[in-house]
Amino acid sequence: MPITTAFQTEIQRVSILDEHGQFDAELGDGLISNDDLVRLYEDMALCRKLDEVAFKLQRSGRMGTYPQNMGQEATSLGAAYVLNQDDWLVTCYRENCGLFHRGLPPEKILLHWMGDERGNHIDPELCVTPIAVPIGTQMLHATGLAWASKYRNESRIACTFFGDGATSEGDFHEAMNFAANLDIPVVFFCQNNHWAISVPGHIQCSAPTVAQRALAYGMDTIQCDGNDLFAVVHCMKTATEHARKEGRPFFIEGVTYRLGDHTTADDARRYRDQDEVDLWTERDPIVRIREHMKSLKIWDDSKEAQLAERVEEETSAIVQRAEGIEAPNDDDFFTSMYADLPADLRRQMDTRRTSSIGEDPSQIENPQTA
Amino acid sequence: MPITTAFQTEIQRVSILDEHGQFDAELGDGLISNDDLVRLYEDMALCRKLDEVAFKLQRSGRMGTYPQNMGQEATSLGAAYVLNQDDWLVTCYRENCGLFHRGLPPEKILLHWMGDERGNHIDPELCVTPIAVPIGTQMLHATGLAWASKYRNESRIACTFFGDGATSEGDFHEAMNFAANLDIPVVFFCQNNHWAISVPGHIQCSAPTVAQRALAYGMDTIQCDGNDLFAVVHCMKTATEHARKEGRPFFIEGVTYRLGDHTTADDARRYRDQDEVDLWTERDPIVRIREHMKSLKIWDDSKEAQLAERVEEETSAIVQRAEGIEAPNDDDFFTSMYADLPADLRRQMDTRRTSSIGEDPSQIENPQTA
Amino acid sequence: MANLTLVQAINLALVQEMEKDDRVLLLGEDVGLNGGVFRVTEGLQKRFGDHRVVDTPLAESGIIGTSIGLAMAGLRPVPEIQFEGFLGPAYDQLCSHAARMRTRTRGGLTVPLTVRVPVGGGIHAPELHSDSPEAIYIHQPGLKVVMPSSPYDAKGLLIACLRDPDPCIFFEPKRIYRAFREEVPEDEYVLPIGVARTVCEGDDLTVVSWGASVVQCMQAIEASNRSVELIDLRTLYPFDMDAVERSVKKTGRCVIVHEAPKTAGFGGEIAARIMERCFLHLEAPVQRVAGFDTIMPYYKLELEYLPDTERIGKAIEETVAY
Amino acid sequence: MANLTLVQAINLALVQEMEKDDRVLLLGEDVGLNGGVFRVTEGLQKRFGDHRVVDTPLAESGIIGTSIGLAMAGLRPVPEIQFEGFLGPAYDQLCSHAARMRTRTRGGLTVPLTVRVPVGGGIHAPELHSDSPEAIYIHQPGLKVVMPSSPYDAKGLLIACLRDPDPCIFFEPKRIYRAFREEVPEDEYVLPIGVARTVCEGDDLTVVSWGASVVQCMQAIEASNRSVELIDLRTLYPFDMDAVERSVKKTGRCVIVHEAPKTAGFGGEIAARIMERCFLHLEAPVQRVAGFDTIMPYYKLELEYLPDTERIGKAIEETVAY
Ligand SMILES: Cc1ncc(C[n+]2csc(CCOP(=O)(O)OP(=O)(O)O)c2C)c(N)n1
Ligand SMILES: Cc1ncc(C[n+]2csc(CCOP(=O)(O)OP(=O)(O)O)c2C)c(N)n1
Ligand SMILES: [Mg+2]
Ligand SMILES: [Mg+2]
Repeated sequence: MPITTAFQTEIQRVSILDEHGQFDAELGDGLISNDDLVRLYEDMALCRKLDEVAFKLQRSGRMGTYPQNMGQEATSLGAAYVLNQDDWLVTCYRENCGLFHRGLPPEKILLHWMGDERGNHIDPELCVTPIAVPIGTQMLHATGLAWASKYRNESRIACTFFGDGATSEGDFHEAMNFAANLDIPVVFFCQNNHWAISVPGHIQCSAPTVAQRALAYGMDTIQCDGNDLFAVVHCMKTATEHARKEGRPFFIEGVTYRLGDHTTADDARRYRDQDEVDLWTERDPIVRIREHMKSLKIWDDSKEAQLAERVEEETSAIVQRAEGIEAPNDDDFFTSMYADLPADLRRQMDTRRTSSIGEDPSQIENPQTA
Repeated sequence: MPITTAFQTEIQRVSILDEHGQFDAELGDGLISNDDLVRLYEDMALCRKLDEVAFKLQRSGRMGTYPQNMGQEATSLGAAYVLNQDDWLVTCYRENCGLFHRGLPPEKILLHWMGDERGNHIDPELCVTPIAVPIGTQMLHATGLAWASKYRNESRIACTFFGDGATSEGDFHEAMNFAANLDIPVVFFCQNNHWAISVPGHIQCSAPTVAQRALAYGMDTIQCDGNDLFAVVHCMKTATEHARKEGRPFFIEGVTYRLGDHTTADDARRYRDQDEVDLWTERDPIVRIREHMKSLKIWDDSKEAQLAERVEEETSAIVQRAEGIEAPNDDDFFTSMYADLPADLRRQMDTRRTSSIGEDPSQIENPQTA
Repeated sequence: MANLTLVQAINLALVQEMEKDDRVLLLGEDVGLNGGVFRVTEGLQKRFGDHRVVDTPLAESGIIGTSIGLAMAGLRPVPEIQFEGFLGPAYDQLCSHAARMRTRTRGGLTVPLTVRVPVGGGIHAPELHSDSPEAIYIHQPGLKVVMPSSPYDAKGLLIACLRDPDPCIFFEPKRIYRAFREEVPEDEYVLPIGVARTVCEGDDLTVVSWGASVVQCMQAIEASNRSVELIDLRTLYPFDMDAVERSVKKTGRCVIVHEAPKTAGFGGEIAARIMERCFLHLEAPVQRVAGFDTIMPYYKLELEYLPDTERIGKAIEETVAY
Repeated sequence: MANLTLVQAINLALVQEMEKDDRVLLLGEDVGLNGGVFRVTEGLQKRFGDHRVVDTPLAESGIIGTSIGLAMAGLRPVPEIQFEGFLGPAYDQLCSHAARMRTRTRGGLTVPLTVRVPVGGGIHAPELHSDSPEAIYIHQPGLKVVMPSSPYDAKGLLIACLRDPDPCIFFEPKRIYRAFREEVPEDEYVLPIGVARTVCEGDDLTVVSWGASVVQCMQAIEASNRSVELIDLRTLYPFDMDAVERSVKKTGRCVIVHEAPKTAGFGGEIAARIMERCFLHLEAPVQRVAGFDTIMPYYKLELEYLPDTERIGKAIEETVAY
């Protein structure tokens, strides 16, 4: 037979609660308890509000560049909801909602964008890595972290988040390939929000799905409506079970949309149509859950009003904590470089205000006799 | 519908002339004329012989490390046969056969491995890039070269070769992704020879095929028996037509085997079984063509004997040309650095035998009065 | 003449070369419709079409690697790397290939590309958006490295790079992208790579600097009451050691100022060269005011890190008093 | 005591640390069954199993990036990069992450990994198998950089790196992997990072070097009839400037020798520091014998490039005569 079939596959797409309120009971019932649903909704509301507040902080000069998460809350939240507390959560910068759910104090995120490394000093119990600035690089760390738990025969896995743009970087490929070939339990979660700053998705991946990136590695993969918390939770359950049982990686493409600008330094009107934004505004992951809860009669306008008030208070408290922190100690950027400060670096630190000559105070005191 | 199909595909494998001499006439007839077949066979024989000679040169201290091509002759040869003379051929280091077919003087390859850059000074008419030492990097150059011809509305394409190991590098991913998303006509040809030095193929790609790497990019892809010259030619025709007509890339996995050590610095017995080598020795691409030609009555033992003699002569002439070259000019490694030698570098060059003090001859002549 | 910012001068140089030479094409992340995150390529895609100003996938090695191919084919690609902190993924293609292709092939294949990269700190940016990696690329033989500190120089030097037959890295000090304007001729002109600019003359001491630090140096010199000669290297490889030598032989004293970490920074090379060339003229050790051997801190502390007029002024005083 | 080559001493250090500390694991290309292309990890996979000695995919960024994850999780990964020429693809993970994680998180996450890398020329290898990129990593704050020149030092320094809480690059001069043997204690011992070794003492001049060049320096000194003090830095960041200062204050003259290109090489930093610290003691400019600012040529010419005893000897003579 001259022509045979060497490989054959198909990729599924999951949607449970769509933007028209249609809910698939078969997959959806029992997936998230009503209590949990309310709690998750509240998480999203807080995250959305903090985004608003952060935007204003930036505009009024109280914070540096900030990337809003608006519209993408369901992805990381659904993931954090399914993961165990000791699974590594290795994120990029649009996963506030999942991180807060995990327990990261929200002021940490604000501090980071306020130009303060203390925002990245995170309680190790949280099993969270700091915001990753260089795109596409953190997935390798997730692979290493999960490899360590395999090495130690622990059941912990890692879940890493990244954007559609990140899948263009070589490091993405290497992370996927290491995990697939060395059997490392990582869940790779791509937030396909259709844009990487001004560059549209098809420049990053012209294939019909981002999910099929995983086929290159023989990795199990699925696509879901990333604005559908139920679909995200469903896929994360499949993925984490697979990772824990088979010790193998899993890929999830969450199809979502960045409702805001890329960051506060960006102006998305330069490069994308309002029509597209309007379309996706209708697919808002938060609205969808709210309407669903109302239809379940576990939510109403008065609860909404109470929540709005609470969220308002909480966010001001968060901002207060972030802004209320004492000024950073300017020795820190020396002393945090190494476990033991090398003598030469100590000398730089010690003499930085007194002298620049050879960093050696003795020379200045007796310049002619040194 | 909660679960739908987002993507579906299958990959074909092509084999026309197998190791048992079975020939698929439907695909194979007319693919390579008998005259061409003889010529291609002679190319392979020369290449194989030169491999032998090179090995001995290395063992007797007349050449540095050398990577034998043995067993993989059909892949690059089939590609070069199908490509146009002005298509870029961007190879790694196991494509001697295709390069010689293109017209590269074989002594160039020897010179390279004899530690002489003049081996890389190649007639631009040949449209060939030099041997690529850093694994996985040259495919990006092929993408750029093909992009240039698209930019100029030329019909030239590029074809790039690389190993299974190379598909693990991030640059491989980036080259594939650029070509797919920016519509650049490159044929990506992976020589899957099952090993990357001592590391077996499944550590590089645990998926059932390497061909499916291309699915990540929505790129057309095919697998072929890489030891089957007919199958290679068939796939290359498909690929080049696609590239020229659609302006799109194409991926070919040629399944083959490295019959020799990785290089002369390697000893493959340390890490692989003789059984496997024996199995693949039976699948030798050269033997297969010879037997096929005999069955077509266009080849016989006396022709084989004549060829052996000719090849013997040719290879010694090649070695003579490589070894007979004058010693390199040791200014060259300075003067070839930039189009115009910077003054500082000229000073380094001019003073390198006379002085090391500040590279400034004037200082030495009158050290106390400078 | 027009009164232009650094950003505008660069944009103008690009426009003029693209009009003149259709081998020139721009590629990178967000360089198209968006005009680059600093708007340096603003309007160019509209003007020249999306085949000449190309938004690429988010992959720096890919941007440089494909540019190498484009250049080997005879085009003049001008890749943009969005911030110097993201040169890292492209390091290998730059140093293993772009820098080596000419000598590897003994002139058979060449790589006339110009990488544009915003560089340096002081703009309150996030991590990896404020570094100064120039020494890395100066140390790599085969590259040319340029860093202007003014709109006039930027235009003339960028045109020089675009026409250069070898790979150039054109660092754009982002802190002064829009900090001031300068008269820039509307006609094209070329400034030679390898020639420094004497910003001001003086007899007591020589200051050598480049990039945004030149502005800090000017302020420090203004505030000092010494007669200080300021040399802006402008091009870092090749660099104008003759100009430095002449000046230091006159003044006998020198302070070098740069943002990058001190240890194994380019300042060390200049200092060593001054010792080699001016040993008997030196009246004080050459001093360096540089970034510390730490990671550039996040922005709350970045001004503690960057050489400022106070540190530069102190170094001038101490070196003159030595 | 055993009489060991450099390769054997490194292998021994790895064995001992792996026995003692099960957090130590090795990973890289061909490090397993094959024992590495230089056989440095020979026998280790057999001894410790394939979960502790792991053949990885052919991807240097992946090797370093996953090692960072392993290290953040508390393990002690020891990635091997097959040749220094292939550190390029790992540059970004090393410099953007390994070097920054501790300070980025103010100590919350740390990266105790040791990258082993063969380095340098002189073995008739192909392109990109003979480079000396140490200055690049010395310039990157947050890393430690080590390059021993003898079996004894190699063992003690490698153990120091493996136990160090911060990321280390351990460069192994491949030219002397098997060039000579030395008595190496069988017991484990640690040599401190940051302390140089005085190879021989002298009064006329100080030679500072590291890596395989130290051997060339010893030969040149032997052939010379000057009284020369030779300092092998051994560790390049942090480095033992005090030892250099003491010696140069005594001799008043110094020659620095390294294989890497001269411009912006680490020799420039040492020279600048000597000027800063010993200005009034210097009787001649500090000289550098280094690789030229060219690509290391293919092997037919590599000996024209590498500092040899003749060039070193000449520099000693000229500097003493200055
Ligand atoms: C290596 C690297 N290159 C470039 C950048 C600049 N940059 C920051 S975010 C971004 C786009 C990222 O797109 P995507 O991965 O889709 O994530 P999204 O912002 O859409 O969530 C770019 C280009 C960077 N941070 N790192
Ligand atoms: C970037 C890089 N890393 C490592 C090496 C060392 N090395 C040379 S060949 C090789 C294996 C290549 O395997 P593959 O791509 O399958 O090609 P093959 O040798 O099998 O033809 C390795 C690891 C290299 N040359 N470049
Ligand atoms: Mg995106
Ligand atoms: Mg292979």
